[in-house]
Parts: sequence; C-alpha cells; structure tokens
Amino acid sequence: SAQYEDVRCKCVCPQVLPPNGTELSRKIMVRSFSDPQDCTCENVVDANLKHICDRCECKWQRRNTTTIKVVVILIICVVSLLFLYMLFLLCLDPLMSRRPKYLEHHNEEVNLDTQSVHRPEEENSTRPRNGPITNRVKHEVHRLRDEQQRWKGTVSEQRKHIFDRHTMLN
Amino acid sequence: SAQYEDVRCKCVCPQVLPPNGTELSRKIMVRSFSDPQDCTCENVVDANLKHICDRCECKWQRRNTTTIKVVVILIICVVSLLFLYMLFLLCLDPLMSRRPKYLEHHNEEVNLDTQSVHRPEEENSTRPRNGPITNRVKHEVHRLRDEQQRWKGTVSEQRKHIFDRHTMLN
Amino acid sequence: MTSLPHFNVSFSSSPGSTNLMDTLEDLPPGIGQYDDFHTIDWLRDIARDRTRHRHIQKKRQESCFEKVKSAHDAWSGWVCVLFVGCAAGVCAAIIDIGTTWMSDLKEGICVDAFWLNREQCCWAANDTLLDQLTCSQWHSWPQLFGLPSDSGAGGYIISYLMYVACALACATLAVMLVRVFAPYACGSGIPEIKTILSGFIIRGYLGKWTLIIKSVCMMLAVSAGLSLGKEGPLVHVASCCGNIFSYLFPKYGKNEAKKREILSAASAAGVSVAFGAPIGGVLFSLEEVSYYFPLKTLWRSFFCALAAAFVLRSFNPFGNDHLVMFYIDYHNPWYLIELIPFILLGVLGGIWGAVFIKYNLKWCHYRKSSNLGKYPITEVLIVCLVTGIVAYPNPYTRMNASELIKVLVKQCGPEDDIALCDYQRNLTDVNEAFKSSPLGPGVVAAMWQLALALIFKMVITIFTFGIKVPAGLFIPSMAAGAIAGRMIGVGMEQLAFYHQDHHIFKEMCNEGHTCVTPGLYAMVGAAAALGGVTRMTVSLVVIMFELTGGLQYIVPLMAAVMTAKWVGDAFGREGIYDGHILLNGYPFLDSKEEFTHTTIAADVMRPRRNDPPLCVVTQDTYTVDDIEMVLRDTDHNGFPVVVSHESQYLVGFVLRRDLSIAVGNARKNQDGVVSNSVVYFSNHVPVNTVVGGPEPLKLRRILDMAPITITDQTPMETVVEMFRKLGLRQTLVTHNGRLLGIITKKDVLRHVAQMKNQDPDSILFN
Amino acid sequence: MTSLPHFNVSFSSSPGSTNLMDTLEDLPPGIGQYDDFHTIDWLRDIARDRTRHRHIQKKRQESCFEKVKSAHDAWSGWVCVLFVGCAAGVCAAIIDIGTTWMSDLKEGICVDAFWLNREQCCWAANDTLLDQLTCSQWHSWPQLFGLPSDSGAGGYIISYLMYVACALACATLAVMLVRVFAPYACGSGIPEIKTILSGFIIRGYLGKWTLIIKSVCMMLAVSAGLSLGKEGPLVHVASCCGNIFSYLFPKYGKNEAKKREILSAASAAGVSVAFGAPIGGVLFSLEEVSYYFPLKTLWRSFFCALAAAFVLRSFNPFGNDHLVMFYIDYHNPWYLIELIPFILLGVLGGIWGAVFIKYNLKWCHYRKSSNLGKYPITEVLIVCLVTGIVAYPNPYTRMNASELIKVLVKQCGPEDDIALCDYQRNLTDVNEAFKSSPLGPGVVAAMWQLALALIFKMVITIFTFGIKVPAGLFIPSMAAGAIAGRMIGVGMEQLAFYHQDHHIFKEMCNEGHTCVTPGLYAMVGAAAALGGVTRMTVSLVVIMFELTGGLQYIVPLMAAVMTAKWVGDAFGREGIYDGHILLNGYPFLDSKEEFTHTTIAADVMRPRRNDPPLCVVTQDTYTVDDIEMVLRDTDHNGFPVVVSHESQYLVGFVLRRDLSIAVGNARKNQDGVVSNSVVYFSNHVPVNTVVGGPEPLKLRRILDMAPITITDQTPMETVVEMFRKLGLRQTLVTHNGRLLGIITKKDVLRHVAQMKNQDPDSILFN
Repeated sequence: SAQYEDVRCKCVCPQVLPPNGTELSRKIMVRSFSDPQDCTCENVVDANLKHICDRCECKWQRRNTTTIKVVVILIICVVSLLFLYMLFLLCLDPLMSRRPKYLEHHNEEVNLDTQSVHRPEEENSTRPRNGPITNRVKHEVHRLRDEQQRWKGTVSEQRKHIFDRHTMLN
Repeated sequence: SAQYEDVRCKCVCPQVLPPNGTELSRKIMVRSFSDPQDCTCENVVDANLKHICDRCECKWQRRNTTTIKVVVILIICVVSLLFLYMLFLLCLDPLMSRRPKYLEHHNEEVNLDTQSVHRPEEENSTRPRNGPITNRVKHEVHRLRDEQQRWKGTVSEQRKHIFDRHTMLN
Repeated sequence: MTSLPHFNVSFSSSPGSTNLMDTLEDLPPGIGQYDDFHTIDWLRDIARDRTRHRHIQKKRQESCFEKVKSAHDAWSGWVCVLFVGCAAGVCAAIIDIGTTWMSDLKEGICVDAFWLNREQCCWAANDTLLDQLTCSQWHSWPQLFGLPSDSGAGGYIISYLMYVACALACATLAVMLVRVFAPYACGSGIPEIKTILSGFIIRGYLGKWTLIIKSVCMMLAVSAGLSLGKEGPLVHVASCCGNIFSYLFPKYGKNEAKKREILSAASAAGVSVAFGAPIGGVLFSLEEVSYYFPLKTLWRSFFCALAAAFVLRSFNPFGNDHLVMFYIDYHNPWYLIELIPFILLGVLGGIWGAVFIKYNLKWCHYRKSSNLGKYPITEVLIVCLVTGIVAYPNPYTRMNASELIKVLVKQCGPEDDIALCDYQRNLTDVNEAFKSSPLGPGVVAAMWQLALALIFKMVITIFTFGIKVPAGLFIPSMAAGAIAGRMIGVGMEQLAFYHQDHHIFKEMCNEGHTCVTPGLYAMVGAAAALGGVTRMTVSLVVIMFELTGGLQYIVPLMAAVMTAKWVGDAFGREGIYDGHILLNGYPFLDSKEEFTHTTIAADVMRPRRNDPPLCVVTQDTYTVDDIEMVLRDTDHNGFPVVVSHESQYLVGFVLRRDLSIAVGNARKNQDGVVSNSVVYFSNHVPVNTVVGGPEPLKLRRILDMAPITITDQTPMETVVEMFRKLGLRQTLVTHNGRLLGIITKKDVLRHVAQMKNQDPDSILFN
Repeated sequence: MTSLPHFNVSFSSSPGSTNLMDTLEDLPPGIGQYDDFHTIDWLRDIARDRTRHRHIQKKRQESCFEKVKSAHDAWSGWVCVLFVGCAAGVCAAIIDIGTTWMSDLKEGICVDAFWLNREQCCWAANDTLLDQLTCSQWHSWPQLFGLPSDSGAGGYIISYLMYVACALACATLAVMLVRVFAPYACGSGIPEIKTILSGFIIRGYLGKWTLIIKSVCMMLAVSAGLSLGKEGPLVHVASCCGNIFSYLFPKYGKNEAKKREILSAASAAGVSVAFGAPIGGVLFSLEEVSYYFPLKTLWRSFFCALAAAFVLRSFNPFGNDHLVMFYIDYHNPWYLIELIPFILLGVLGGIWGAVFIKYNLKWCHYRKSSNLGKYPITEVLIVCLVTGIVAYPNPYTRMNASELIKVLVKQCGPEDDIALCDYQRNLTDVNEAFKSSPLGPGVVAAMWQLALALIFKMVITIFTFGIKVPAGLFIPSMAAGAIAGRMIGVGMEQLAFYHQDHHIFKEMCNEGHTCVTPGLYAMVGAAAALGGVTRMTVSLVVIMFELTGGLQYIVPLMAAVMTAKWVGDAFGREGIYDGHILLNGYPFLDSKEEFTHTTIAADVMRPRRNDPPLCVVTQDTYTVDDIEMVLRDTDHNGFPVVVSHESQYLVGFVLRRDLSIAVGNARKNQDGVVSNSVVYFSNHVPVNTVVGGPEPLKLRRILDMAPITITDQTPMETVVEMFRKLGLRQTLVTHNGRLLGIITKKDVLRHVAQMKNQDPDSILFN
C-alpha cells in the first residue's frame, strides 16, 4: 500500500470554520509523488477545498524504509544472539566445565619477564608446525577455549570491581 | 520627505511581461508605514498590478538615521581635530619651541632607583601646596608641557623603530 | 593484571631521555606499555612517537615502498578519524532507529511492517489521528488482544500492564547483558572517559564488547522508559570506536598518548551525533574531556565530528532531515524584557543542578557503601517498575523523554491538535495569522500534568542515574528543564496577552505571531537545567545554538546557562561528572581548577619528616645483589640514582621495570655477571678491576639522565601546574643539588584533596 | 626605556617563590613591572595574582567594606570583559558606518543629508535605479559640478578624477596621521597581538592613541579604495579597548599575565564584530592568538564576543539586521558531485595563499632592507594612485571590496538587475520559479571584468599589505577568492544547465531553483582563499558557517578550507601572520609547531664550550663591593646563586633588578653596610663576626629559592615544551646537582630558528 512508500507530500492546512459550511475535516493531507515538483497543495487537497490552498504548507519528504528494516532486523538478531549466549553462559556452561571460575592472575608487577599475554600467540606459532592435523585441530580448540577463558576472566574481573567491590562506576 | 524616514516597507516583485500588455516598470516598490502589519503587497503596489502580489515579497525594515548622523558628524569632528593638531605639530610647533626634539632617555636598567615616570606626579603632589596661585598655574602648564613632551618622545621613539630602523611592523 | 584497582599513579617512567629512546628497539618488548590502572607518562610517549617519526623520515629516502609507508604514516591520523567518525555515525544511526522502534513496542506494533515505529508506520497514512499520532496500521496491544477499542477500562488496563511488562523485560535484559558480558558498559561513561583522557589506563573500558553491549543495552534501557538518555553513552560508544580503530594504525594503537588524540576526536564525534552539533561536539571535547593537547587535535576533531554527522544525516534516522528529534526551526523574535524569565529559568536550572548533584551523589555513595550495592539487578527492576507504574497515567511521562522535549519545544502550529496547543482560537478566516489567545481547557490540564511530570522526573532521575545500565543524564535533565520552561513560557504568554496594552508588552504582541514563544522558553529551560547539572558553558550554548539553528537565540541561551552555572557554583563547585570522578576516586587532576594554597614542595614530598629515608641507588657502588635486594624489599616503581649515599647528588632515575628486566637479562645472558658484580650507571667504568674478579654490569643505557627536578622551596602551585601541563608522573625534589625526596602524581592528588578538606585516603584512592 | 628594541627575552625573574611573593608589599615599587620589549614571566605573574587574591580573601572577614571589595574583585573580570565587549561593539559600529559613508564620498554625495551613504540615501526612495543603485537624492560629482548627466565623456572624466583625487586625499591623511600620532597603528596588528599575547611587552602598542588613530585611519584607508580591509585591524582595535579598560581594574591592569586574559577575550570580540561571528571569534582567539590559557578564558571570551556582537547589532550599521555586509541567507541544497569544484577552489586558494605569502614577504623584506623603506608616504601615495587609476574603469574593482563580496555571494533574485544576473530568462509567468538559464551578454561581460579584477586584486594586494596604513588582509583575500568562486560557479551552472539530462546533473536541476548556486561557490572560494593565506582552520569554517547561517554548507566550506590548508602547507608551512612574525623577528615561540630535533640542553645552554664561565654569585662569600662589580661588569638580567665557586651547587636565582635595588637601599639606609660587608643569601649568618667589623647584609628575601632547573641531558623537545607550557623566561642547567649553565627563552628561540635552517641572528633578532 501507499503506507510504506518512501516519499510523501504532506500538506498542513489550518482548520477553519468557513462561512459556507463545508467544513474541513482534516488538517494534514498526505499523498505520494515521486517528483517533488508535483507536491503542491492543488494536487493534494480535495477539489472543494482548493480555496484554502493559500494558507497551506506543503512539504515533500523522503525516507528509507529499507534501512529501517535492515537495522531493526539486525538489532533483533544481535539481541537474540546475545540473549542465547547469555543463557548458555549462565545455565549450561557452569554445568559443562568444572574449571575454577576465576582465573588466578599473575601479579605482573613482580614477574615482569614472563608476559602472560603473549604466551598463547607463541604457542600458536611454534607448536602446530610439527604436529599432525588432529593435533592442530585439538590445538585450535584449545586455543579458542583458552581465549574464551581469558575473556571470561577479564569480565569476571570487571564484575568484581563493579558489582562486588564497588571500586568503579558507582 | 519620506526619503529619510526610519521605516520602510520594501516589496520585490518579479518583472514579467504579462500577456495583457500592462508592463511592470519597477521591481522594487517602497513605502513607509510605521506599523509593520501594514506592510503588505496590496498596500504598496499600484492598483493595476495587484494580480502579481502572489509573487511579491514584502519586508518591513527599520533603520536609525539619527545614529548615522551623530556618528558621521563625530567622525568629521575627530578627523578635523586630528588634522588641525597635525598641522600644528608639523608646522607651528617646530617654530615655537626650540627644545631638542628627541628627549634623552634614562637607561632604566641602570638607574633603577630613580623612576622617571613617577616624577611628575610627585612634583604635582608636593610643590603646589605652598606656592601661590600663579605658581600653581605655571606648574600646571609646566606639567602639561612635560606630559606632551613625554608623549612626543614616545611617538618619535615609535617612529624611529618603524620608519627609520624598520625593526617592527614591516 | 592486578586484582584490585588501586590506581597506581605512583612514579614509574620519566620524560624521554634520548639515550633511552634511541635504543628502545633493542630492549626487550613490554617497555613502553602500561599496566591496568596505571597513569601514562605523556612526555615519554610523545618523545617515543617523535623518535618513531624520525626513524620513518630517515628511512624514507631508501626506497619507494618506504616512501609509501611514510605517506601512510603521515595520513593515518586523518584516515583513522575518518573511520572513527563514520563508525560513530553508523552506531548512532542504529541506536537512534532501534530506540524509537523499541520504545514504541511498549504500546503496540505496526502489523504490516513490524520494523516500523509508530510515527513511521503512520508516515504516509492519510487517516492519521493527530491527537495520539496513530493510524489504522498501528495496532495497540488491546487491539492485538482482540479488544474492540483501547479507550475502555479493559483496554486501559491491558495497555498499562503491557507497558509495565515490556519495560520490565527490556530493563531485565539490559541489566543482565551488562552483568554477563561487559560490566564496564554501565553508567554514563563520561567521568571515566575524562579520566582516561587525562592519562589513565583502564583496560577493556573501550573494548569491542563494551561497544556492543553498551549500544544494545542503551536501546533497551531507553525503551524501558527509564529516566535516562542515550546522549552521554553515545560519547562512550564513539570513544570505543576510536579505540578499536586506533589499533589499525600502530602509530596510535601502540602509543597511549597518541591514542588519546584519537579518543579526543572520537568524543567530539559522539556529541556531534548525539545532538547533531559538530561544532558543539568539538567544543565539548575541548572544554570537558580533552586534557593534554586541546588545540592540536582541534581541526582533526572537527573533521571527525563532521564526518560522523554527515554519515548520520545520510541515514536520516528520524525522517526529519535533522540529526535530533527535537530540532526547532522557528524564527520568532524575543524581546529584552524576556531576559527576566530566562534568567529565572537559569536560577531554577542552577538550583536543580545543585540539588540533583547533591542527592544523586549521596544516593550513589549510599549504594556503594551499603547493602543496596549487592542487589544491582533488583534495584534496576524496582526503579523500572516504579517508573513504569507512575509514568503511564501521565501522558507527558509516558512518552519517550526525547519526544517529550520535541513536543515541548515546538511552537503550536495549525496542524497541532495536542492539549498543549489547545488555546481558545477562533480561526474563521483562513488568512489570519496564528496569534496568542486565552488558554483552553486542554492547556490548563496539560499544565497540571506537566507539573506532576516535572516533580516525578526530578525525583526519579536522582535514583536512576547510577543504576547498572547504560544511562545518560542529558535527556532527563533537559526534559525537566523543558517542562519548567514551557510552563513559565505559557505563563508569560498569558501575562503578555492579557496586558498587551501595557507599554512593556505592547511591542511583543503587535506583529503576526504569538506574543511570546513558549517553545523557546522550553529550550532555554532545557539548556539551563543541563547547565546546572553538568556545568558546561560554551559547549552547551553552542550545542543549543546548533539545535535551534539561529544566532538570534544565543543571548537568551547564554543568559540562562551563565546564571545556571553561577547559581550552581554557589552551592557546590563541581559538576555531576566531577562529582562522580571524586566519588569513584579516579586519579583526575582537573586542569581547570586552580590550586591556590601556599604549601611548598617540601610539605608534600616523600619521605615525610619521620619516614625512613628515600630508597636510592648509587651510580657505581651497588652490586647486583644489592640491586636485587632493593627490588625485592621495596615496591616503588622507580629509583633515583645518586652519586653516593653521603652526598646524595642526583644522577638520574631508573624504572623498576627496566632495572628488573636488565638485571635479569644480564644474569641469564651475560657471562661473568654474578651477585658480586658492581652495577655502573656512570660512563666511567674503572678498567683496573681485579683480573678474574666479577665482571662489572653497565646499565647506563636504561638510566634516564633527564628526570624533571624541582627544589624543595617550589610552591605547590607551580608543581601542580607542571604536573598538569607537562603530564608528569613524578618529579624529584632537591635542595642545593642534593636529592631530598620525590613527589608523584598520587602525592599531588592526595595533597589537592587534603587542601579541599577531603579525606585523601578514603575518598581519593579507595 | 631602551632606545633599540633588542627584544630582551633574556632571563630575569623566576616562578613565584613564596618568600618573595609574600613580602612583595614592603619591597620598593617597580618590582613586577617589565621594561619595554621584554618577555613576561607567566608563572611569577600568576603567582603574584594568587597572592593578591589570598590577601583579599583573608581581609574579607574584617569588615563589610572589605567584603564588597572582595566581591568587586571576583566580578571585575566579567565587568571588564563586558565593558571591553561594549566598547569593541561601539568602535566597530562607528567604523562600519564611517567606512561606508566615506567610501561613497569618492563618487558623490547625498545632498539633503550629507551624512548618509548612497544606499542609505536611496533607502526609502521609490525611484531607485537598481543598476547603479542610485536615486535622485544622490548627486554624483559630475552632477554637483553642474554637468547634465554623468554618462558622457566629460562626466566620466570628472568622476574618474574625483575618484582618484578623493582616494589620494584619504590615503595621504591616513598615512600622515599614522606617522605623526601613532606609528604603531599601521599594519594589520595580528602578528603583534599574537606576540604580545605570547608574553611580550610592547609599550604603547595597545594605547589610546593607537586606538583612535587606528580607527580613524582604517576608515580613511578603506575609503581610499586600497586593496585592504578593516577586519584584521578591528582585532587590534578591540585589543586596545581591552588594554585600556584593564587599567580600570588593578587586578588586570597591574599584572601583565592577567591582562592577557582580557586581551584574549578582546581579540575574540574583535573577530566577533568584524564578521558577526561570536563563536568564530572565540575559536579564532583560541586557535590563532591565545597562548598560555586557552581554556580558562573560553567562557569569558564568549561573553565578551557576544556582548560586542549584541551592541553592534543594536547599532545595525548596515541596515540589514546583520553584522556584516555580505551575510547570505539562501537555502539551496548542494550535491555531492559539487565537492569536486569546491575542492578545486580549495586547491586554488592554497596556491594563491602560498604565492601571496611568498611574494608579499619578499616585497616586505625588500622594503625593509632597501631604500624603499625610507619613503613610506610616497609608497602609500603611489600604491593608492595606481589602485585608483586601474580600479576605476572596472566596476568590480571600483566598488568597495566588501560590497564586491556582497554582490558575488548573492543569489540572483527577481530584484537583481546587475550584469552578473543577466541571464536569458523568459519570465512570462509570474508564478514561474527562478531557474537556471543560458548566459546573457551581461554575464559574459561580467566574467571578463571579473577575471581582470581577479588579476588586479591579486597583484595589488601583494604590494598593499605592509604599507604604512592600517591594513587588514581578510577582505582582499576573500574578495579574490569570491571572484574565482563566482566564475567557477557560473561555469558549473552552465555545465549543469546544458547537460541537465546527463545522469550526474539530472537531480541537480529538477527542483524549483537554479541548478547550482554560484553565490555559494563565491563563499567557498572566499573561505578557501582566506584559508590559504592565514592557514586558519576551525575558526575560519565556523566564521563562514556563521556568515552563511546554516549547517548545510559546512561540508563544502570544510572541504575547501582543508584542501587550501594542505595545498598551502605543501609550499610553505607558515601562514602570513607567522611569516610576518618571522620577518620582524618577534620572539614568538609557536605553541602549535612541534620541535622534532634530537638536540639536548647541553647543546643550547650558555656558556658554550669556549665561553668564559657563567657569572654566578656565592651565597655567603661575596662582599657588597664584589656584587657591585658584578652588576657593573655584566649586563645579565639575573644571577644564579651557588654554594661556593668550587662546588657550584645551585642555591637559587636572583634578579639583577632586585639585587641592584636591595644593595642600593642597604647602602643608603642600613647602618654599617659598607663595601666590605659580606652579602648572605643563606639563612645561616654567622653571629661570631668580628666586633666592629662590617655589618653583614642579608638578602635571602630577594632570593628566588625555586628556580626551574633541568639536567644537561634533557632533550630540547622537553625543554621547548616546558618553555611553552609553563611560560618560562629561563631555566638553569645542572649536572649531578652542579650548575652548568643557563638557557633563556632567547636561546631557545635562536635554537629553534637554527634548526629550521634560518640564520638565528639576522632573522630572529634584528
């Protein structure tokens, strides 16, 4: 229908009580024209109301419903994905893995020569070359899990600061 | 005449060649109304041209000729005064006074305890009290002349920098 | 990573000494990086960047490829801010579209095209009812549940329930997502960004997870109808974009000081897209958040802000060809006499700002220190529930705050049928202008509703700002101010209308428009309230100027904002952001505040009178063993190097990190270095050492020969100025050339707090 | 007063040590003042102000009168900038009105009301001929001389002669007034104000005579038809107002550093009234002229700029309700494809800027170094004569440059009969919109005339900027750019018109307006030319934005200004103002330019390797006689005080001025102080002096115990940063606590010049 077109010509007319009795019921009239030059009051209002066209203001406007559609669907997808992942993390993950929840962190100020952040990359670059494919896949899985664990550690660190100790973002 | 009034209503109409032959000679029509609400095309254009009022744009404008008058007369006075004083300085002053033209300046960096700038005020505050009126007048004249001399010294100093040595403002 | 953010602003590095810088390449990696919750050293980072730049310039002659690399390096700043601007624009567009859509979900749905919000759903409809802005395509919840009309009691109850239920669902989702994925995404973010830009490291605060979660949860939180806005968090989102894109360009990604140039531009882009005000955004970045290089990044920030605004505009998220919902474009004049109500609005805005700051900080402090802080999710849900229940009956609180502002700042035109425009006009002539008229019953009722809405907004915002969802403060304060402004505006209009023969009002009513413009009062009120809360000045006026799009309203805006700031300052100096910085104890050395006390460096430096002496290292007598003992026994981040323990003449400064790495490396790799080896920081290593004796260890390379020093008599005014302007981390205090002590940024912050009669330990470094 | 401006930026005082500051009251007057052509010490002045402030705060409790005084002190900054703003507005109004009136005098006079210019004379006339904008009341010179009409050959000759004669008269008067009363009034003034705000003293440069003469001569010079504008000098005039009003408030008048806060605001007001752009003015002050406190004065500058604009507006000098003649208010859209010509304009602007800067500097250098400089009056007269003779025949050079810009940026409307709007339109229908049409003969002729005018403007401006009358550069460069822009705009319009079916141009021509807006091109061209010459960025875009009054044109303006800056920078880094600063050798340490060399403090400090050792004073061994000898034999402005000549450990720094006063006073007033008296700078005056021996002289009070010191290894990057940001005058260089040398601002400036391959002596300090 015309409802969802991307252009409109919107005319705003004052609602007056004319002496001859033909009452103007609506103040805003909308029609769609693809050519902005067609957007004049004469083309929009009914024939019996043409005399008030002096006081009407018509504006040709444009929008993009496709963008809106794409954006809204994207948002729905992202929110759903996040929601599902959250459910997974909250419900299934604790059951599946029995690892300690908070990683023990090295105190970097003391052990300055061992850079824990760089270690996974080093492993990544040295080990897989001389292992068979199964090894490599295993390693990949290991690496992903490692990374996920690291991320989880970071988040739980943040959570501790904010929700438990209230040291930040109050 | 209406020429120098402080309000006007200025209507600008397009110059068209209408089919019926009545040619519009002027595009801008001006009349004076003190009330801005009177400034409509109908009140400004001639009776035989009322049909083009749709395309005319009328604006009510205001100015202040008194301000202009005062400002321009002030400028003329200032320029004349400056001109006369300049003539005096350039022609008569050198004839009247036989003083050395450029004052010798103390090198302030060495004689720091004697502040030449403050001296005139000191004289002003100490001497006149115990002198008769003639003395005071004489002193006033002396002070004024002193100040003028100081000012002249400053200006000639500036002149030296800029016009003779070209050390500044090139 | 330390497990506790104890905000180590204590000393570590020093302004780039050339000998350290030029040999940086051969040193082990990790130097020049900072730990989490540490302060950066601006001078050193800037010097590092210059070294890098020189290196590239030198290599440029070698080959064509190097030339390209050099050009890429020169352009990367511009390319980066272009990317950041575009990204900020896209994020803002997504958030704007998503928010309007999700907000309307509380009331109904567009059946044929579920992705359209109510306004867009009825955009091209000819049967739009203006009163409620609805049309046949838009189905409210009662209609969806099969009720014939939504005006009856049943319909009302269903609408009410669905409104509250949707709000609760959104709020729950928002707070859960924040908690599970990115706790750093909560709050406004501006205090933290100010702190980060002042040279503090908070790892992960500007990461990709924060970006995603903050964007999503912002939409959810606004849709939940909570009294918060998305404008402040947009600055955080834009800064996240800045941080992420800076990693594409090593020049910025690897240098914390340079990265802050990008972040500075990004925050300008954030405000630019939040208010459609590129110039205002740049000034905001300059006035509020930028710290070390205000002018250098001005032009680039402007470019970034403009790119962001351009991208957002091409999305046209509100369908009005403007970047904000509440853009106004009327041109009615204002009169000098109206400055009185404008200044009154400023006074009210200032008082409201002061009250808000005081009670919000109290509440946040209570939350932090009491059991309330243990139930963040429950708190959000309770606030959301209360908001939903109280807000729904009043149409002015039911609607989105941005929409409310849009309604309030609008001038009543012929097309407006809403209650606020219900004047007793008798328009029998189509050519009659739209003039002032007596109030109709609609306006009278709207005034009461607005008054209630104002009280509600003011109270609930105090409790809302600080809950654990992304929450901005701009929109709620502006809404409160706009309500007050509109009410005063309507009052003024009636006053002028009923006394239009009085010589004061004579001129105001005799032209072809209403006597006064109530919408302008709403705008001024919004500016005043925001000014009272944030204490922004120029940037706020310019943002409002860009919103109103005309220089003519700049004087009223300025009068109101200035009054609001002065009145607010009379009650308490700091704005809400500074208040939260203080509450959280972030190490932020305010560059606008003046330090006016008469203390001298000797009063502040450590060691204090009765402390043990300063831990120093001599230049040529310490053995490796001694050094290792010093490293073991102390936890200072750096050590001054002196000529000898007796004379204490300062030679240089060495970082704990560098020293530790160097000694460790030497022990491992260098033959002959044993515990007995003497460590030499000087050039003159004696050659006549005993043959077979321990090999000396030369560490001159890691010594910073140019630490910044001051004398013990230096007034703290000067010291504070040096810390601010030079971006120091520490300075050494000497007397007649002898080393006396050290002042770190932490000491300075403590001292400033102490001088303000705040407890330096409990408040500043929790 | 020294007779030669040798720019003593060498060391003198030091950052306010408290012991000096708190006892300042009892010291003889004259301390804290600076000599002409000296550099101020920001830290010391700021510290002095804080001491004064503390003093007032302390006394505040005592009485009611003191409370009022304290309140007055707190408000005086705002009151002062309010006065300054109003004064700047009044000055600008007088100058604007006077200039338009005087300019028209060259062509005729309004007989009934001689004080009206031509436009105002015909303001309410119904018989105005649009073509020449004249009416029956306006009498041209031929008419006044009794010739029947001014279109004949006789009329033309008389007009021509009168035009040139009036121009010559005005120019002579201007240059004579400048020479006799205030030589400092010549030139643009912006380079000098930049230098003054960076902390330099030029006595009399901002005095009342300069104000009067500059205002008057600006009008005369513009009326003389010279290719110069009054916008730049307005900044100087506003700064003069700032300086004069600051003397009403001792807080500002007696403190050079504080005074610069007022001057900073005043320069914002100057640009604000020059372009009717308050925000642009503030950004100009921030970007171009302010130095030490960019952010602190932002809000106050804004207030000042707005007050000035408000006052000027209430004068309504141009009768168009705007503050500038060439305000534009069209709303035609622009299209992405048009960015190509806009960028082309930017390239042209950048090239023009680079060429202009190069040749103008060359010419100024020639004037300075050759015999030409000896005939400044003759030079002005010759330039004026050439300008008048060449300009008159071409209508676009004959008119005032501001008017030319106004004509060029205007959109052709139905009321315009001028040649530039002479398209082949066939308006038979009154309701037809004003669309693009083929060129008429008028436009073609105008194009030729514009091309000639462009060449003429470009050449003559190079010779005009720098002659000894008040002369701004903004308007001539904008005029040149506007001409080029209009020509390209007309070309584009025809291109689009003749190819309107081409898919590129299809969208452009299908709405109810012309295909492209040539006026917009003129505006963009003006911005680009100005950007190329001055290298301004944000402030220029914002000024132009405020002139065009709509956010929609900000992208084209930005694209052009950015391109102009980049292209200009490719040819030479500095803008015209920096070029003139360099030419004159003002001691200006640019805070935007980065110092990227690897030199260290030891390379720069004095004494150099083969120099005699640094002249120092010991803390407890020098006698009065020794001190007097040191004062006699050297001309340093200050002396470091050391523990002993052997150890050279630094104790403090004493100013020559203070030392001289103190020793002199002691000799006069203090009994027992003779030539043999030992001078003690330390606290420990031995009590066991020989009875009857010379009384010791204690001078600890005048010793600055907190001089800023650096080590010899400090990279110059850091040193330059410290000089810029802390506003130092000198710093002492130490090694292991021992004093090695001193670096003054002069040394830094010399070094910077040397590193740029400029001869430090001949260029920088002439």
